[in-house]
Amino acid sequence: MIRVENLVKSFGGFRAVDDASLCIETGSITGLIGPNGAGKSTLFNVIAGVHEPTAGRVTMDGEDITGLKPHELFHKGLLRTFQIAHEFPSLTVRENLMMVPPDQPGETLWNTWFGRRKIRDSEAELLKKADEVLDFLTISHLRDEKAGNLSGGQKKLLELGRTMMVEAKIVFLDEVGAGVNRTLLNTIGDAIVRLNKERGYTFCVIEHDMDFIGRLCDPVIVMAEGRVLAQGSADHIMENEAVIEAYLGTGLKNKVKAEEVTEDALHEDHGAQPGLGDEAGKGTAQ
Amino acid sequence: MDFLNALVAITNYVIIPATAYGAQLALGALGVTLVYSILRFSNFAHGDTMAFGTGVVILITWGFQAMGISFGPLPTALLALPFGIVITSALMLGTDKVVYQYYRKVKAAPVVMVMVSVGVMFIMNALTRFLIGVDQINFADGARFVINARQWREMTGMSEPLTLRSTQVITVVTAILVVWALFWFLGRTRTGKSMRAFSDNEDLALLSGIDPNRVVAVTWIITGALATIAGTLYGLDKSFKAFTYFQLLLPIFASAIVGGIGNPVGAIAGGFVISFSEVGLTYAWKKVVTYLIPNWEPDGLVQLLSTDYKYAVSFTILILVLIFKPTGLFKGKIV
Amino acid sequence: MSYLDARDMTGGYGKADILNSCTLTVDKGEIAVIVGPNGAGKSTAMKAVFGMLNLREGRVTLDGVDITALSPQDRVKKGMGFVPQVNNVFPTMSVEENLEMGAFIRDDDFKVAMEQVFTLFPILKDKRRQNAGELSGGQRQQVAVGRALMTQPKLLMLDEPTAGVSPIVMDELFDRIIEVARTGISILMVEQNARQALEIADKGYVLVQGENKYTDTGKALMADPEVRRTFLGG
Amino acid sequence: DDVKMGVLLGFTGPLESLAPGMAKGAEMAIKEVSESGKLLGGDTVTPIEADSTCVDAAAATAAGETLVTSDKVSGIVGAMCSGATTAVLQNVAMANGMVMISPSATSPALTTLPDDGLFFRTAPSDARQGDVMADEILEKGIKSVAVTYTNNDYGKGLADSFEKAYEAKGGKVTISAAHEDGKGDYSAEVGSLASAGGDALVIAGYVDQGGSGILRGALDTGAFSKFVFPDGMVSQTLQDNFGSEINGSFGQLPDSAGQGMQTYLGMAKAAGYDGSSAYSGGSYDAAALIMLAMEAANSTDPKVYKDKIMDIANGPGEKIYPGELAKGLELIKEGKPIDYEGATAIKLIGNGEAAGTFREIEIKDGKIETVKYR
Amino acid sequence: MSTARQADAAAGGRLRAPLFFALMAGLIVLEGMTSGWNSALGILNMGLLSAIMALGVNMQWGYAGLFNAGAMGFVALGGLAPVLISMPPTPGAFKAGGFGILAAFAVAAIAVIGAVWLYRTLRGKLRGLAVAAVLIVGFFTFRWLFDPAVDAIEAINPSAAGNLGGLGLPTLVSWPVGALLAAGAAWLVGKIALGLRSDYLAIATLGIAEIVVAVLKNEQWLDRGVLNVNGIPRPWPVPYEIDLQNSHAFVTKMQAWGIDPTLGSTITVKLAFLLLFVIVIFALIWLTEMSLRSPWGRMMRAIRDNEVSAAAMGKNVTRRHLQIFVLGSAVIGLAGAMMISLDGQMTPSSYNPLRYTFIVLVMVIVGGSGSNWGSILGGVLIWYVWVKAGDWGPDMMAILASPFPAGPFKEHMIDSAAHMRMLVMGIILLGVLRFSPRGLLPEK
Ligand SMILES: Nc1ncnc2c1ncn2[C@@H]1O[C@H](COP(=O)(O)OP(=O)(O)OP(=O)(O)O)[C@@H](O)[C@H]1O
Ligand SMILES: Nc1ncnc2c1ncn2[C@@H]1O[C@H](COP(=O)(O)OP(=O)(O)OP(=O)(O)O)[C@@H](O)[C@H]1O
Ligand SMILES: CC(C)C[C@H](N)C(=O)O
Ligand SMILES: [Mg+2]
Ligand SMILES: [Mg+2]
Repeated sequence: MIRVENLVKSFGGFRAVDDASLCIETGSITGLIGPNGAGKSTLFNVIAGVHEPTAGRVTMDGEDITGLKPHELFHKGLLRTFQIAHEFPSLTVRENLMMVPPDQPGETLWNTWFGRRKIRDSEAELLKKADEVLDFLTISHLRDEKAGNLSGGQKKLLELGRTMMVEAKIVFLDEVGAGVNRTLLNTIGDAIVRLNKERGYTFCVIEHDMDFIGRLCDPVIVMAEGRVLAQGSADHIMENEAVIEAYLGTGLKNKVKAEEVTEDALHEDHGAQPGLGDEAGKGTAQ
Repeated sequence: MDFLNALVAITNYVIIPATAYGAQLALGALGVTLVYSILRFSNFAHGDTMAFGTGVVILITWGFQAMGISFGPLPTALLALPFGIVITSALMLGTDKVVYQYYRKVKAAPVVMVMVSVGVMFIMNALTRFLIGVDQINFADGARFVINARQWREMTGMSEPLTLRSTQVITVVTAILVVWALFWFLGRTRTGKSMRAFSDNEDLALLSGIDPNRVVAVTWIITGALATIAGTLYGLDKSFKAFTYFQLLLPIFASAIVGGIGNPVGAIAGGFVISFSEVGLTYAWKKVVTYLIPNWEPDGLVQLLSTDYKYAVSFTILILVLIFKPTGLFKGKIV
Repeated sequence: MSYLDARDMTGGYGKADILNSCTLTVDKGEIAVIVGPNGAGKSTAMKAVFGMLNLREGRVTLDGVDITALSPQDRVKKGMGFVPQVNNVFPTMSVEENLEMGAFIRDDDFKVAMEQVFTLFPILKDKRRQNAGELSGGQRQQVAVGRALMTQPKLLMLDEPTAGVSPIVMDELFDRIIEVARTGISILMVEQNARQALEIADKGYVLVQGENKYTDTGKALMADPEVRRTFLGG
Repeated sequence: DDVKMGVLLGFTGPLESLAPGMAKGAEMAIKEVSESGKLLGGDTVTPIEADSTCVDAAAATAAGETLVTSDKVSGIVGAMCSGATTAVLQNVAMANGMVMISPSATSPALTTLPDDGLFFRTAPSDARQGDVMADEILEKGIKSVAVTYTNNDYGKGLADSFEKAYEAKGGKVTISAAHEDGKGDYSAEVGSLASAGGDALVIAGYVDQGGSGILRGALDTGAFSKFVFPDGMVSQTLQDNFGSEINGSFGQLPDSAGQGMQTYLGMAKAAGYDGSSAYSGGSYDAAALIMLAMEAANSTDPKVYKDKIMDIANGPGEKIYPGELAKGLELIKEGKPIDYEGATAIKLIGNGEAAGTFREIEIKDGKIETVKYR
Repeated sequence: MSTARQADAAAGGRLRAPLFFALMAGLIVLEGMTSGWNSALGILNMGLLSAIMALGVNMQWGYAGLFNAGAMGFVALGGLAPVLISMPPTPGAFKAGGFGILAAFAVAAIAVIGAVWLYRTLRGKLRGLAVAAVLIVGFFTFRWLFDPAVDAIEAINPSAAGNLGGLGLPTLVSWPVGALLAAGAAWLVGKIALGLRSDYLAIATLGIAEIVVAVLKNEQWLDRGVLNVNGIPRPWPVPYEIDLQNSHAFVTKMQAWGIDPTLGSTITVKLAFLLLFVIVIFALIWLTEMSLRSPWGRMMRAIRDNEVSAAAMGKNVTRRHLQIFVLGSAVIGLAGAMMISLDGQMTPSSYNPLRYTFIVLVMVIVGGSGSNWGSILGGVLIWYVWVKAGDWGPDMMAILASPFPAGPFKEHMIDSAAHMRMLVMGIILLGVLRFSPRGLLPEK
């Protein structure tokens, strides 16, 4: 469905995305992982039309969508959420949802003066839909709260909720899980699966929580230093040496405090993974 | 010879005046940019602060002159300048206490702050006029010229005059010193860095143990100093008139924004872009052309646009810069 | 009495109280972790401890001294460090300057501390001259934690330090936190990566609607099936 | 009774520094009459100042409106600038039948503006000054000049009338460029003027406005060494600030020889202000004319006394000079005709504007010296 | 209707808006009692015009967060309409230079369009050269056609005309035309500056405003420049005072009511203007309130809150910005045209940014940004203060100066009284901002 070909995005001289090619299949929930600064968000932003690519192209169902504006992509059914929540702070939670659907009759000035009836009908419908979404997200009690007053996690939920107001084809989720309570994250995970199954949404998910990725995503794409490092099923990826070295790591070294891990074991770990882990080891040793 | 004459004409009528004017704009723009980046609002009162500071300097200069104190070939006003800075900065601090502080406390939106500064502008406007009246005042004394037209003609035998006023030299030298000092202060000293930190993220600055009151106070002191210096240099080079300083606000803001508002380097570059475009693009090139192309005297003035559109031209340039280089010449900060 | 003792905190942003008689204590060298659903008031509790919220009731003592009335800057001087959940870097200052600002109240040489931060987060060394605003989400988080470590505080408060950081960095971060705690510094943190966090915690708080719902050792909370199911995602 | 008289001048705004001298002039006349106790059998007159701001037509109208409708003035000295004057005349004076005598509005357009006989000015139209200036320059043998004017109806009107007269008489204007008042920097303007060249520079501006800025720039850069100064430039300030730098330059201004002006200057000096400041004498005359006309018509109703103004100003009868207002009032009361000369040797022509005698000046040894009158 | 809504939201509760409007009315009535109804109505009329300007600025700033720092330019452009529409044509002017000017502008338009087209189609070095060539050739052709035409027009009866003159149509027609002129300019500015960073719009509008006024001041062929245009006809049905005073019927009626006919005539005229203005204001309020309280308003608020996010939610931010910017400017232009027909003259040099940009912004903020009724209140109130401050100044100064002994200092103080207007304005502005920072009638 979405095909990214040889995409490059540089900031000044720095190539945040460096000749990345990948593909998101229709109906999949594709995971996108990688170390901090790998270029995941940048890739999202290029696909979603926030940044112009330096080179390369993006197609959706065979149609070239490189460089289209965000609102144009929205109309093609491509939606996204933000890593840092982008709610409309002075609108109420409900209004945040109701504003989403496109081409509402009430968005034309003419109708606001001479088409009140049309507006009334469409508003009633939107209201119903918004309340359903709020129920689904378990934040109905906040419906009349200004969105700016929500807590960090609540804002994330709201972001997801907005994608549910329309029939999207593909939804890009940038770290929905960060800062979200794990129980709630499971709920979100369920929601994603349900949207995927029932409404046929395709998802592309950036997330650092491997449980979440493992439970939801197939395939998983790993990026590092602007490039695609590996690709495959979640289990497959989690065993990939390169991915472990660059991204996953091997767990806490200082867990000694909770469990008795010997100093030796620690050093063994290091032996196995030189590089990042090694340097970090020196750091902790100081 | 003709080529030299052409060169001298351009230097005399375009390069020298535009450089001095540009330096004055740059100093003004620095003040605006500083307040914008650290206190996060466009300070519309800056022009009138400049007027006030200059007014104080003039009063003190008169005092000195009455006491018979002078500064050799340099203008006495330079001696009065430090006192002017102290008084103006004190006024800035007072204004902050009485007016701005409250809005910071309630975390007012930037536009509210802008409006507040418009209110302060009105008051400063009246204050300056109460202080020193509305008349034009010349307060430059000491040697007027480094090179004057007659000397130049006698010296070189050229038909084109070249003049360099001492105030122009003083302006540029002072501007360079001030800019250097400011950059050193902001980039290298702890207080300077804490000011930038505060401008970036007020809450986090608090969490790092930075005292916001100190940052704000230092900002106002520097702003007061910059305004007084810029205003005095401008007044020395041209003349003082309260109303002019309000009008100066426009090119000052233009300078700050062309350069990238919030960025000190940008403010300086912007000052020169505005001054050179104002002077250069409305210059009538007739004389220069006559020198350069022998045996041809153009009928017209060979002027792109009449000086009526001086301001319009500089704004057009401004808009073009913004279209083709949307971040301003140097990346500014968006609040 | 514990090193930090915030007792019966009650207050909020406007009309309604967000915190309802919430109590948090940390001993010297101890790691205390706050978990709870979104909107429970965890961040609010942290802000309250740091003096960024007006408390209607309750008081905060540090090392036996009542600091309820102190301003945040003064609390920094008393040895408290805080990494907020959002807006936790100086975006137009370089990474290096961000760290320097962390050491603002220190008069001694902070070069050593900075080197330590760089070894902990190597990527920051590469990016030391880049503005923090141009970093990726996870990199920023590292800068934020680094900045707080620069203060060399006696009490370090972290609001979701691992949100958005990759697993490998998260592990490093937790490692470093344990180390820091071992040197006698108290740690109070909010975490949504609750299982990892509780694993290293000496003490865990489950906050619900601004109230202490469960308080126990980290292990005990992890072992409680009810807590696991409702708050830790099974 | 107490008669109220409006003094509507641009106290704030771009010409704020000219207004005080003018207000003082008008108020001196008012005081003189009041203290004499001879107006309409002992009426006193109170001046009411109002701010026409010079350029803001709306504010000027509002100020005029207030004067007429709430302060209930019986006459207005003002307004100051031609633009504001036109606004107040059309919107306030004509609607309410109020007499206005402007000491300083000199735009040629005011000559033909319909005014229901309510508007007069003690200054001549700039159409005339342009002509006088052209003659003067040509007599000195200067055949080509550059012109710069303050960009308002006064400056433009004067520059246009001058250019027309000068070129008709065989001179050449190399450039006629406007300058805005109130700016500090005139480098661009001076550069263009210099490039256009010419044997002298005509500065149709204001001396404590852009005019000085241009002059300063032209002198400093060595662009011109000879200048021509019309009315807006000739003042003490010019002499104080430029002195011998402008030796050999010359100019002219609407002014009269003679004793009226001398007396007025003396009176002003005694009262502690500078009577030679532009249009100060004219303001005195404007106020005096209104009050004398009231006496002549035996009424303070502008619709009545407006018809007497021309008679008072143009004689025949005994000549009345500044300081002699009491005498004037007495004579009128006795039914004798008077010819008000005032400070500026008033003679009203046509629709009620000064015919205008002009004083030619030249700068010699750093002093403004009168050469002759024409 | 919405008065109630806003009042509800405001801290003072339901009664806030009616209270403030009653206060405003009270001030006007007080003015009428103390200084005469002419003065009161004069202030009210100008106040209402200012209120319309404030409405326009509020649409841009309050609804969409667009900082228009050039209201003055749109006011001035609107003011051009009555000159071009309702003044009588200058005989012979069109023949002398009208065609030349039209041709010149046609050339300019072709050159600009051509340059844009080349810029879009060509690439590389050639592009710069070609664009520059087209622009330079275009510029010189333009000047070649334009200059002689202008000279020809300006030569016609310069002391009274010297311009093209108007079409001689009714003045009411010129109002919507004023709105159109402003809208056209706004469209152009918007096309260039919208979609870039937000503070660029401020500077672009600031610049455009200066350019517009510079053009109006210097293009004599268009509007006589600084020579001003006088005697612009009044809109139907506003009569002339003189006609009323000469009308027997009117005079007898006034006398029957015991009113001085002159006074009566001036008041009648002002009331007629007032009626027109009130009609326009109510129409505007109705239109804007309807839109604001609909999904359109919700969308605008969302865009104002977060443009990036609104774009990701499928809203075409740039187009919406352009829409509101053009509409707001049209309203400002409308006010500009109305003002010129109230003044009866066009004086380009009276457009100064303090009065037409800053004070209008102050009106919006004092009223409460985002709130239409707030703009109306702010417009009238601030104008009232602006006018009255001129009167209060000297009185206040007299009081301040009274304790000092007569002498130069006291004289200096009294002389400075005129500047009290600025001081009073500043104090009032700061007072409102201090004690009611979201404005007197805040948006809900
Ligand atoms: N505006 C910018 N200017 C310069 N460099 C940038 C800019 N934005 C991002 N970068 C750099 O590009 C790289 C990729 O950033 P990106 O935000 O895409 O990472 P990411 O994979 O999303 O990481 P994370 O998991 O931490 O969110 C980073 O090294 C960052 O420093
Ligand atoms: N500035 C504010 N003004 C008003 N209400 C607020 C504000 N900040 C937070 N709240 C409200 O306070 C409650 C607690 O918020 P808080 O940020 O403390 O939650 P949290 O436990 O940190 O949640 P999360 O895990 O999502 O960060 C929430 O319901 C939120 O809506
Ligand atoms: C005060 C003046 C010098 C006014 C000028 N003569 C004018 O008509 O505008
Ligand atoms: Mg990211
Ligand atoms: Mg939180």
